[in-house]
Amino acid sequence: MSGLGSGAVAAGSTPLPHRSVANIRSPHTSSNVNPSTPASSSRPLPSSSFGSPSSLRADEDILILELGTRKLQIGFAGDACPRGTVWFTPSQLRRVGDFRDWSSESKTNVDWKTKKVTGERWWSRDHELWEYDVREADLGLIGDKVERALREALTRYMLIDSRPRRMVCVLPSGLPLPMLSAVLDSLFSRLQPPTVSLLSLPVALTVGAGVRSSLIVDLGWRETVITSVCEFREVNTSRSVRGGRLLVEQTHKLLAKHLPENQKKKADNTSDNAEDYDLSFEECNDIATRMVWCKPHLSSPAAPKSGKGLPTLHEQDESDVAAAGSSTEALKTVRIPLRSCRSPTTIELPWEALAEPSENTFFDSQYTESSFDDHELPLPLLVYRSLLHLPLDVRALCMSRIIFTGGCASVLGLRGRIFGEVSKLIEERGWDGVQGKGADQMRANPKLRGKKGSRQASSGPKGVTSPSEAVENREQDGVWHDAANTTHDVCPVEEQLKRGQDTRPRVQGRMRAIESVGAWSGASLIAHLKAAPVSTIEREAWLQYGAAGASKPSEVDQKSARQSLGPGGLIRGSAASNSWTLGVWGMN
Amino acid sequence: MSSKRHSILPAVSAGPKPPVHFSSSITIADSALLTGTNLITISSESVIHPRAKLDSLAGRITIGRRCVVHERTMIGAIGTSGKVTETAVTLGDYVTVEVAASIEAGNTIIGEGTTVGVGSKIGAGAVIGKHCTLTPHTEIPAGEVIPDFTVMYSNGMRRVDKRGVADLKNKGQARQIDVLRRMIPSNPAKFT
Amino acid sequence: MSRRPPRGEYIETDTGNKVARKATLVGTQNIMLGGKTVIQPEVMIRGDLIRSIQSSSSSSSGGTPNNTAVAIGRYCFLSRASCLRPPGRLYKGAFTYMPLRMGDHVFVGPSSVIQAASIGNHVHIGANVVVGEFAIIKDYVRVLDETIVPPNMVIPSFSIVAGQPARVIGEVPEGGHEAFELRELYKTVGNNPQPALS
Amino acid sequence: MAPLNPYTYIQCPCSDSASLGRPSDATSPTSAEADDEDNTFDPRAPRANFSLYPLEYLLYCEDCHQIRCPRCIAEEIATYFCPSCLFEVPSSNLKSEGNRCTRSCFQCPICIGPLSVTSIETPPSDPNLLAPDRAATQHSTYSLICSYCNWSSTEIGIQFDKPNSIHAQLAKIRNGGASRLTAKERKERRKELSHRGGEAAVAAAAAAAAASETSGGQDMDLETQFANLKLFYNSQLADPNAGDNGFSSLGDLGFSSPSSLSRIMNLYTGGKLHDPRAKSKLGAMREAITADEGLLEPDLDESSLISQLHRSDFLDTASSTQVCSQPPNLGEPHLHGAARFNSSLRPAPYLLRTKRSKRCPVCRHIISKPEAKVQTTRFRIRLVAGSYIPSISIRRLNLPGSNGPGAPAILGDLLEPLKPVHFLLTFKNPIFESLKVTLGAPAKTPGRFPSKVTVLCPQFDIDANTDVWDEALKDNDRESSGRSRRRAGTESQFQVEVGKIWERGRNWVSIVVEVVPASLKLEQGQDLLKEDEDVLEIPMFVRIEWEVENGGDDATTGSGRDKDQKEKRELAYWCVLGLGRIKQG
Repeated sequence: MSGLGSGAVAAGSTPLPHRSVANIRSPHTSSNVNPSTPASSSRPLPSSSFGSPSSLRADEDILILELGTRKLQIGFAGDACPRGTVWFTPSQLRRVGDFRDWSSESKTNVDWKTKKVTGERWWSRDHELWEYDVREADLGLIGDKVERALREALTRYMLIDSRPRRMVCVLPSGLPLPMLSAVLDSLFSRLQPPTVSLLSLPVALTVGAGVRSSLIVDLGWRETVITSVCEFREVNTSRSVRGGRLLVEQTHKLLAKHLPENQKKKADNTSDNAEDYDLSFEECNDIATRMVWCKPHLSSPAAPKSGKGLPTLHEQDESDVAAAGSSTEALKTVRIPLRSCRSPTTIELPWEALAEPSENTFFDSQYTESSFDDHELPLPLLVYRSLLHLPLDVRALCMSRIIFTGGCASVLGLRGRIFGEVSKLIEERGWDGVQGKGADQMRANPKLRGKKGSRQASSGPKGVTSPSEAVENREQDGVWHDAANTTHDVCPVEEQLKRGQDTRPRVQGRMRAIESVGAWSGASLIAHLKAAPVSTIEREAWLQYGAAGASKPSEVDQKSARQSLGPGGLIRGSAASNSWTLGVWGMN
Repeated sequence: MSSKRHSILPAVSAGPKPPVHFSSSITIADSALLTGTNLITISSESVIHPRAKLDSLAGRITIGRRCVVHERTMIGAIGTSGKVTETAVTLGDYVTVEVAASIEAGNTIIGEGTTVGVGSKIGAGAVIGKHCTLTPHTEIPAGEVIPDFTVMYSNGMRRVDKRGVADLKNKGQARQIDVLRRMIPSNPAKFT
Repeated sequence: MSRRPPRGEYIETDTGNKVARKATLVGTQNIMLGGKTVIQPEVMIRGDLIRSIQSSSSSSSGGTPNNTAVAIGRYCFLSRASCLRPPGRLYKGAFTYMPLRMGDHVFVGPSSVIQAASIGNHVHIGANVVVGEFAIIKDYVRVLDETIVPPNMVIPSFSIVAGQPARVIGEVPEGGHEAFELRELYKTVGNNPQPALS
Repeated sequence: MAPLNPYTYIQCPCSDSASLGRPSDATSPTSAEADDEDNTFDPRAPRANFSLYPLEYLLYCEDCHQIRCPRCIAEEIATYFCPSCLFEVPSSNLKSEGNRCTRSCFQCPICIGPLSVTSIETPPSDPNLLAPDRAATQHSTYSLICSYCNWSSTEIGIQFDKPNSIHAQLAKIRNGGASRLTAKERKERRKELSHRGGEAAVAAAAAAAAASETSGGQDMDLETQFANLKLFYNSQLADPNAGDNGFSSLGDLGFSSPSSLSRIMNLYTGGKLHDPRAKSKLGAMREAITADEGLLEPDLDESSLISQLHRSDFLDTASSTQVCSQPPNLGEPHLHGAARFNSSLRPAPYLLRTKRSKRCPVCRHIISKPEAKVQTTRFRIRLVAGSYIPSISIRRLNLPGSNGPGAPAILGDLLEPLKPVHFLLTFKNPIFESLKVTLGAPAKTPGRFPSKVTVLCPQFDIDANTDVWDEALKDNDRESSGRSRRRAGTESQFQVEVGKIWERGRNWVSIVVEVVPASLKLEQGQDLLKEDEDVLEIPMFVRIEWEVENGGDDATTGSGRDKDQKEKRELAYWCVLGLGRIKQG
């Protein structure tokens, strides 16, 4: 309910007080999974109206727009992949006609330091569209950035004139409402699309994988988000700050450590101050994407409970181990030219060292499980827990539909490593009741996990472990308890229904990763199939009411939803649609 | 408008006339500038364009066979370390030094078949490998060693030339020299 | 850019060309000036590098129009220490130079080296630019300082290019066309220059 | 840091009227500052950079009598063309062929320089060398070569049989030389697949499924997977016994409330409302199960790639900029960690460019229209702001006492902190009416280091522009101006008088602005100078008024419909004058 409350505030379109990443989603989650929410019961209704194929016409080309923290992708609905990708860079912040970035002076090595702007994360900030911290954000600026990037994309890649076109916008579902409305503002007021439809990233990915349920592991830039999607609904989300930005900072740390100038003077060096950087973001980012890799996990995961998914994995482990072994005996060093430091140089690193950044960023396996804060759980643990918190039928579906996505998914070996370690965790701690009796197994679980945790992490005394466990799980406990119960009741019915319809058994209950064509392409599919654009916002309605025009889910009664597309019902219609939209984005 | 780099041309100083050792088959423009005190050797069929400057004050200058030294080049400029060495600059065979490039003195070696791009600067004591390509405005710091078949481009990016057209390139150079000999009135007598 | 030079520094031809005495023009008989063109000190033009294919023998038998090595239009401005030389390449197994053609109102910045095949009208080339062999630059193009235009590159009209190698980084806005006019600049140099209008 | 020449930026009025005026973002401090025109406009507010334009980027709508900037015009595309071969591309091709040149124009994947087709002589001793022209006659193979960084398509194992239509040839070749199906062929193949009916598909699925488990799935490229998915979903939606529930079920896509829960609800409530739909919904859509339905199991075993990375040098890996400039390579296996090595980069066909005409979004009148032909540079219509609003040029004025007697004030040299400097602003009137100009500038520039600004003559008139034919007048004019300027150089301070115009010409007026640059000394704890914080920029509000005869001259066409004799016009906007850098320390 608290979720709806904040939703109301949000709908008032006043910027929300920032919430820590950890609890952004939890209210939402609860309101989703808690069956006694009238709102959720009434939500499906608008669908009947949006189901109508007329809601989108295929002949006119619809623009699909995916917004990420660092880049914007755009293309036509029905295409397999976006036509253009525009990254957010500092040079976009320059005035029109200011070409100084191209003068070779600005290439001189320490120039980037003069770009130093004060405040948080100045190092990488200008490469990002937004920070989810609403207090800091200059929302107008975000709007401007989006607009400029969009115009560039339209003239360079799309080659289309500025005739109003419908847009489908794919957004991360964690996006705070004020940012969403800032984006919509600049879209509507600058590019005059008749309508903008919103899609949530995880759903688009799920569709892009050809499944109805999935566990999205989005190894993003700002953070890693794990979303469980069941029957095209986001059921549960958990996040960790262990994402691309951290990876690049770790890479910088590694490189800076090997800089000759730092090798000499260790004592007086103030590089422990996080705000101090020896290398440019661009360079570290580049090296991170080029050379950083991820060690395979050594112990091989469980065979029995997982079927086809794992044989490949077994081979992988052996071969990886082999590779690692050979590399160690080769003791190869990698020479990396650095040009953004005070005096351009070429440093030599041991090949192994290039695995450190990903190690520290995503795993930190040297620390005990209990020592992690809620928002910085190592990824395998994060995945495991988010699986654990799922209702058991949902979990069965999700664990065999794991979709890795996001920029860091291309860190070599990372996906395999996470997958392997999660399987290992499941093997060690398991949930015996995959075939049912989930509830009591869950209830037993904190104790269980406590034991396992301490056993695995020798240093972590149990006394310390379990309380922290309890704390960080209390809320979710609330969630998964009733979720488990309910699904427990439902399970047979569902199975029955499925059996009635589906000729082949659904793959479930075993670890399996699947590939998605990506959020953008998924959205393109959805739009192309004339499937409902989920939520469509009319321009007039938005310009008139803004986010305030949206009504809270509970307000949407069947009638308004039904006639929403009818004449006169426009605003209420849009309200109805918004009610869905801001339902997702307004909650946090 | 910053017109600082690459733009400074060697002052036409009527320095001492250096001892020279020319092959009979070379082509050297009348307006080329040779100054210095040490020996300047130019081997067969090499071409020195007008207004190219060779300065042997800081040591011997040796130019290999079938080299082309374009106008406004400065070969043997006294480096940051103004010290005099046995050999100042050595160009291998088939080396091309393009317009307004400058090569500092001090045991600087340019390998066979290498092209030094327009306005490039090579620091004292740098050793450039064979069949390298330095794209225009490349700057090689003093003492740097560049392996064979390296391409320097875009402000110091490096890559390896895998075309394997070295001797094709040399043949091309030969053709070019054939033409230049007809076009540039040679006057070696002036310098000997 | 246009510093006021001391008197008598320029030779002013009857077609209005202002050629600095300190400029080096090799093979003048193969250099065609359209008139009202300014050539500042230390500029170098290689008119001696003529095409050697059709008139295989006799290098400097000038006069005949197809011997033109460098053709420059009206109101061009070659800044101090810039260098114009015809591009050369292998053609049917033999090496030859090809003429370098330049339109009207072309500004060449200080210390730039031009080896293009053709440069259109109303082109501004900044300082320390290198235009590679056989590049083609169309009309109303602005080349920013320190740009390296690679050989054989074609730059369409209304482009702003920069980088090493050059790439199109923008378009010349509608309001920017007049800025390419060089008449005023022409008046500001020479032996009795007129001050620039503010 | 290089000194900079003075500049003028103009803020398009659209940015505050049509600014993203939501309550939501008005609350954020900086944007409020940038938007609200009551308090002075801060050129350093991060948003300012998005609304400021040099004069030449601005257009002018004669019917709305308003400045139009790139953000507030509607564009229409006149012509598509390839920037390299300059061939025009019919707009019909765009949808089918995409947004890149389909001839032989490619950019180097390494340095983005242009690639040229070159013949590869099999025996290097062949007398005719890398001669493209000759190559056409004799038979040999060809490669794309970058004449800047010497990259050659042979490095990625790609050669061509013909020197022309490289694009088509390249589409058939994988890196390494292996042939591959073109997009069209791939489409064909998929067609066949789809022709097999539902049952057949099911049967085939099993086999394909097995295949996908092993290797089949792995080399499925994005395009194929996408197409398979498309097929699959279509077939699912077409499923007769699903009816329109197919849509409604897809219609639920992305519903935040989990359907399982809605079903649960129904079960609780006895499910009168939803239960049947829930059933048919499940019937309507099932998941993709096989590879040819678009389900793809990735090979998480990347050890081979890792060891390749391990073997390879840093220089063999593709930089992020190189990867970014790669076009999507649809024919290749799935794009996870694509183009990691230089060997997997491909030549990039040139992106097409456009000629665009521009309209006023308010009155729909065309304000700029180029000739359609690619090669011509003429414009049919070109209403640039420069011919409607006065241009402002800035010159440093050196007066004895201000900065050293006789010291020549070269544009762009650094400004002494706390030393008064005088700048000459020259306003030039482009229109054929006389202008009344009113200037407003804050006494102190906004920002951390406020400099004092005094506009000595904030209000003045500029005479009308006259026709250009009058050369003589122009010359005299320059003479006079030249003289006065010299005088300014030598004579003493009292030349500068408050409220007096410094100098006046035919259609221009110069006034003096006195500036006392702030000192850039940093107190303890103050963080370092931001980029450009040392640039002395003064915001200035310009209001110009003029009167036009109705049905007036070409400067004001369209005003003819007005009844009264004289029509008063007014235009007001912020502009930013960049005077120079302040010396630091």
